[in-house]
Amino acid sequence: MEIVSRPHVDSFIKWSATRPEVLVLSADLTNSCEVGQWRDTYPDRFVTAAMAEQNMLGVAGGLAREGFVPFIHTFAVFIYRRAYDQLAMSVAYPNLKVRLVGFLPGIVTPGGVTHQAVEDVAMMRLTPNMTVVETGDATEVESVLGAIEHVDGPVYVRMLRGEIPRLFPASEPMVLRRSRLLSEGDDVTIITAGITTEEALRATRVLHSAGVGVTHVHVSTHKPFGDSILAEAIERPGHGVITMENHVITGGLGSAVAEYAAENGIGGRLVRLGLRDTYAHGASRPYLMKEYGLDAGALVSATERLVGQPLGIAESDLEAARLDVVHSIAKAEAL
Amino acid sequence: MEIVSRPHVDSFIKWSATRPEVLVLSADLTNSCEVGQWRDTYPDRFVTAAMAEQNMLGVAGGLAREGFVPFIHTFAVFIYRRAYDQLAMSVAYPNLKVRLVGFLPGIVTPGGVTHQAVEDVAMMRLTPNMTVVETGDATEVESVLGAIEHVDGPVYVRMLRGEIPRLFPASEPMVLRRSRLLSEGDDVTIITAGITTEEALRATRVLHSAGVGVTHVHVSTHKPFGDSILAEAIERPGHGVITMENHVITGGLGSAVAEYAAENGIGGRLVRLGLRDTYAHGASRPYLMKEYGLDAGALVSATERLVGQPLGIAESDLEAARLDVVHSIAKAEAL
Amino acid sequence: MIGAGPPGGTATADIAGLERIAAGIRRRVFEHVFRHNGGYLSQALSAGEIFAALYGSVLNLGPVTGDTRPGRFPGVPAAGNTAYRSGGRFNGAPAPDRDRFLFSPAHYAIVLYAALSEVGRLHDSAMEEFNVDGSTMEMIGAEHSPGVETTTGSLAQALSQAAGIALGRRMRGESGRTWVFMSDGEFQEGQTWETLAFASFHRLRGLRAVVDANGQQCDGAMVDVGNIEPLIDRITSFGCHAVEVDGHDIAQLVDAMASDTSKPLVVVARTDPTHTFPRLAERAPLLHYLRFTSAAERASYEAAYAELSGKS
Amino acid sequence: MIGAGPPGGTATADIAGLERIAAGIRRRVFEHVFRHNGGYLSQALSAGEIFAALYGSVLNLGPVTGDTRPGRFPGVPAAGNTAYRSGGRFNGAPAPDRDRFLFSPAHYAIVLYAALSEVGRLHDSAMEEFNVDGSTMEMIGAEHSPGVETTTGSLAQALSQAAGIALGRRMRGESGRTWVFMSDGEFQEGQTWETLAFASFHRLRGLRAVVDANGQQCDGAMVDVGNIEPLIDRITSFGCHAVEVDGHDIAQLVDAMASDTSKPLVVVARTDPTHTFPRLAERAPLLHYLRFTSAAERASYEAAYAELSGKS
Ligand SMILES: Cc1ncc(C[n+]2csc(CCOP(=O)(O)OP(=O)(O)O)c2C)c(N)n1
Ligand SMILES: Cc1ncc(C[n+]2csc(CCOP(=O)(O)OP(=O)(O)O)c2C)c(N)n1
Ligand SMILES: [Mg+2]
Ligand SMILES: [Mg+2]
Repeated sequence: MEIVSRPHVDSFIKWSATRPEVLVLSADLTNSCEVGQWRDTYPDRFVTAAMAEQNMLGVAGGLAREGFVPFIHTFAVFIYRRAYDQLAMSVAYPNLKVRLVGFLPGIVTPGGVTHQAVEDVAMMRLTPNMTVVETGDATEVESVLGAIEHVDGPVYVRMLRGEIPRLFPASEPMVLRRSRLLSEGDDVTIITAGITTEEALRATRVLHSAGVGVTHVHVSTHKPFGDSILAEAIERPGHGVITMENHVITGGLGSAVAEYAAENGIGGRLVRLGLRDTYAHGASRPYLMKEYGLDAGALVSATERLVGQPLGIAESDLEAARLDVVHSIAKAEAL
Repeated sequence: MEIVSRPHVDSFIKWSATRPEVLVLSADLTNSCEVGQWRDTYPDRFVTAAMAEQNMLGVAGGLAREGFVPFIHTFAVFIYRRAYDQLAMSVAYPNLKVRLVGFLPGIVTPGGVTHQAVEDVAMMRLTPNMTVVETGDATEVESVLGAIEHVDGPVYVRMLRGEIPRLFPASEPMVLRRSRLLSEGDDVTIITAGITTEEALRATRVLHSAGVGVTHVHVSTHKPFGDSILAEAIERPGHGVITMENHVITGGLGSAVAEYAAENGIGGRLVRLGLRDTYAHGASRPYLMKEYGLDAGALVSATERLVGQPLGIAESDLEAARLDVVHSIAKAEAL
Repeated sequence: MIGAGPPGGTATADIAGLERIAAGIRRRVFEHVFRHNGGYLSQALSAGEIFAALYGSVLNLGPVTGDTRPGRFPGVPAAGNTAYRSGGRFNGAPAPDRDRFLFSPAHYAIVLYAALSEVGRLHDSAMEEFNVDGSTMEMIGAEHSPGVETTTGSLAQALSQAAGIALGRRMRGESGRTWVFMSDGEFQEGQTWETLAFASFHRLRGLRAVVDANGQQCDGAMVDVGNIEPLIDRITSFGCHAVEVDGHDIAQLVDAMASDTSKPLVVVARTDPTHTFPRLAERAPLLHYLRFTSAAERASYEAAYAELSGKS
Repeated sequence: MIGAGPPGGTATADIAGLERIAAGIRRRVFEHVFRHNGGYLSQALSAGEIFAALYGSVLNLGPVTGDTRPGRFPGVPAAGNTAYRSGGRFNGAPAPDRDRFLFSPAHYAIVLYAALSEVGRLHDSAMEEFNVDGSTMEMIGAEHSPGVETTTGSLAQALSQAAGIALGRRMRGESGRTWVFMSDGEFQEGQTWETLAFASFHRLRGLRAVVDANGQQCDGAMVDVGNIEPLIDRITSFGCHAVEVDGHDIAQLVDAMASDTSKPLVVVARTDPTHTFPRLAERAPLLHYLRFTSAAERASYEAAYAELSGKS
């Protein structure tokens, strides 16, 4: 598998060339959010807001009212936690074309609880007028700008940075409200988003070999939620549905599936994998994925629960199924 | 029906008499949150935080670390929107015994979108460590303090003020995690909380007369969610479940029911009544309840949808079923 | 980069005319208060001259676009809500050389509506729709309300938005200024200080705030609830140009608003929340919202008001 | 109401001893940085003397409670998590006459850990656990981390909590002071200004903040990213007692921290983020986090450091 280094950097610079209305607002995390080069390329369109996120959200609203399209770049937590009132009243309520590009989703960072956005999808889903998308690979990072361009209102982008695998061919860009069907099978449905998709791909291979038919869907649009691929996958009779999200299980992907199922009277069982009403702590991503049950092993266990029998899959089978290229083993330190 | 005037005033003063660790923190809405008399009674335990909610949440955390039990009193929006990061990191993460008493739930106020807490339950549910309760009548307002007293962690109280009906006898206080079964029947299950219960009571009478068997459950604990009464009501076979909440339908009561149903593989249909991905506007409570489909009429329509046939209930039948005493018709103006 | 505003200043302003506007604003609010047994009266008493100076002289606004009637609530802003109309239209269409006016403390809405009515921007009958179900004349102004362009009932959010607007306008080379009316309570919110720092750092000389420093808030006198003084020093230390004036002296107000400075301007108008109606002081410290306790009390206030206005 | 702290001041402080602590703090951070190819080095360079003054002289703390080893992550605070232990235990048990120390800019954690190690509050081997999976020695300190009592990686939240603690302690008549270490970046957050206003309004004389005014933040020099000057004027206008010192002069630091004032105290320590290691300045304006670009660069920094420390 190809690993792409910092795909957002070039993609965003190139995309902005013909769009003079695009601005970047940064709250002192310019390089950490991969827009240092963007700033140097378009210095007049870069607004330093310093470490004052509440004001930044309001300024973004004002600029959007003037016809600009501000792209806020900072760590996600400092958007939706630190400045929620401003986000709600100065951006979401007036349905302004502000792009909230939030970095460090869930437990990808060793920065600990204050830096890990574990409830962002939930908070953005419950926010009226907000569109919510999440990137899960390099192709999605490269194509998210185009996918959301015509959304007439605020968009929250759950963004990846750094070394990112390419799971989906560059020829299949992210499309708003279109899920990806990654495999089909009649026993269980697995729904993932963001970094959990890569992990699930490892598990589904092994599950298929163990004779379990898996329908696997990757979601990139959390809101508006639901498309025909998702609907079919959720409705598929079988032992049930498993969601795995890099997020608390309340209010995010798992809840969206639950809401969809309940409103449509679909009776299959749902198992939601994710953080269970807890914040996490600072450690490496693989360590935390294991600790909080966000890895291939957790998916196998959940499948066993649904099908009601042990599948005899060993940790080593999952190891063996590791995709060709793995992440740089150096542990992230800088934020 | 009895209408009780400002039950929180006396109840809280009395309750605090023997609890010197209880403090009140107010952000310039002391009288609007019915703690003016409390302040005059316990001036040394009252902390004016002025209109600076972020700091207030942090101060509350500090006081709680010193063994005090701060009761924040302000409009709900200024707790969970204005100061979410502080609420999350300075109060919820450390699991401190802070009581967040939030006023003006949903569309009870003509103060408009900036004052109407339409997403508070969702935000507090997704917040780790948080316990979430909602008051629905005078008895619950009077007994909520006792119900949450022993919760070892932060509690969000969705509070009512002013003239409040007594729906439940004073001898049946609020109990944490215990729902109230208000009627039983086999056709539909209706689940309500807060002010929607009073409205539902009007509808259920008429529905019963129209031959529809209604199981009606009133919820006062949103989190932790679920008790045997709720479980039975949701699992009851019939045409399905209707939730009616003074809140957006994403992340609150309706979603909690959906999550419960999906995790348990219960296949009945769910209809969620509430605000549909929208903020509201400033107008009187009855006007808004009608506009946003939070009234008895909306409940009847939803029931008709579930049972699949018109029930021939007229607006006038619901009018006639109005409970003995109605609210002061004077429109609230002051905040 | 931002040009000087329209001709103004004491020399040209018709002080007597502006005083009549201030009196008219108060009259309209009093009428409402008597009819509805209460309301946001102290805000009209403290801010009457400020609004008179702004709408009667200082602001360089175009004509109202469309009807001067407030209209019905058009739904919230949303993709596909084509019926939506911003309350900003009562301040005229935005134009490069025109001023923009943002209204921050949304509970002052009645004062704003009264001012718009006085200067002919709002239909004479509009005040009757105040806080009426389904009208845009909301008690706490939202951005569909006449004269309101941002939704700022959660206080201290307009200044940031104004800074964004002023920045955007500067990027486009516009000469018009961006004004914000603020209450002093808003200087307790941290966001205000973030914005003043931002505005001075970015040299947003087009940004001009006018503050009704009436020294009061919901719980009473600010000195007892949460002190913000010395306000001038605080603002100055944050890099803005602060000018202090008697907020009931229209000539001073107009002069201060015309200050020539390369920094963001903050006019601190020292006001009295009982100005022109000293009787109200009997309610101190709770002046934020008036509700008559009895019909008799209301009648006695009406009599006091009649006597005073006969005099003035 | 709050008594004077422990005896201190220039007269009694062992300046040379404190300077050794500062050097030791830097040495430990350098060692880490060389071993791990980078780290928060500039913070150790700017704040070495501040931590030396605090832990070596000023703070009146009790002995560490329990083991001086950091221990494993005990889970997050939660009802029923009986294994949970606060990192505050490394600052001793709270006591009425003792000081409390709150650590605000959590990315300075390595400097704090190094300081605790230098004064014997943290086991000598602890630094090896820095940022190791499952250890409490988190890169961004949380409240289970040694010396850390509040979770403040989201900046500017400790001061409010400290104000609450100081207020609570005053209510109980305690004489000990409540200290907060802050970075200058935190003065860009509105919350800091809300808290200074709160602290001065409530006369929290027990509250004492010490600021590492190193003039830098993630994006570079603060003057280019978001100016906070004149910081002393800003703090003073918010009603606190501000004292400015050379943050590398331990005698000045100790004196300033002993200031006798009835107001909340803010010591603004002017520092140099390359102090003792001028070579780092070649990376300006990006000093916030150091990552070596090559093994050769690291080796040359190591050599430079060895030479300097040989000298000093
Ligand atoms: C963020 C926020 N917190 C609290 C409130 C509630 N509130 C409305 S008006 C007001 C008083 C603020 O002071 P000021 O605007 O100066 O009051 P006035 O002079 O009109 O009495 C408060 C606290 C609010 N609207 N917004
Ligand atoms: C509320 C918040 N916003 C943004 C950040 C990201 N951040 C971490 S350190 C930092 C720089 C702040 O300045 P300062 O602490 O003075 O930096 P230093 O002197 O260590 O370079 C920022 C913006 C944060 N931790 N918290
Ligand atoms: Mg005021
Ligand atoms: Mg700094």
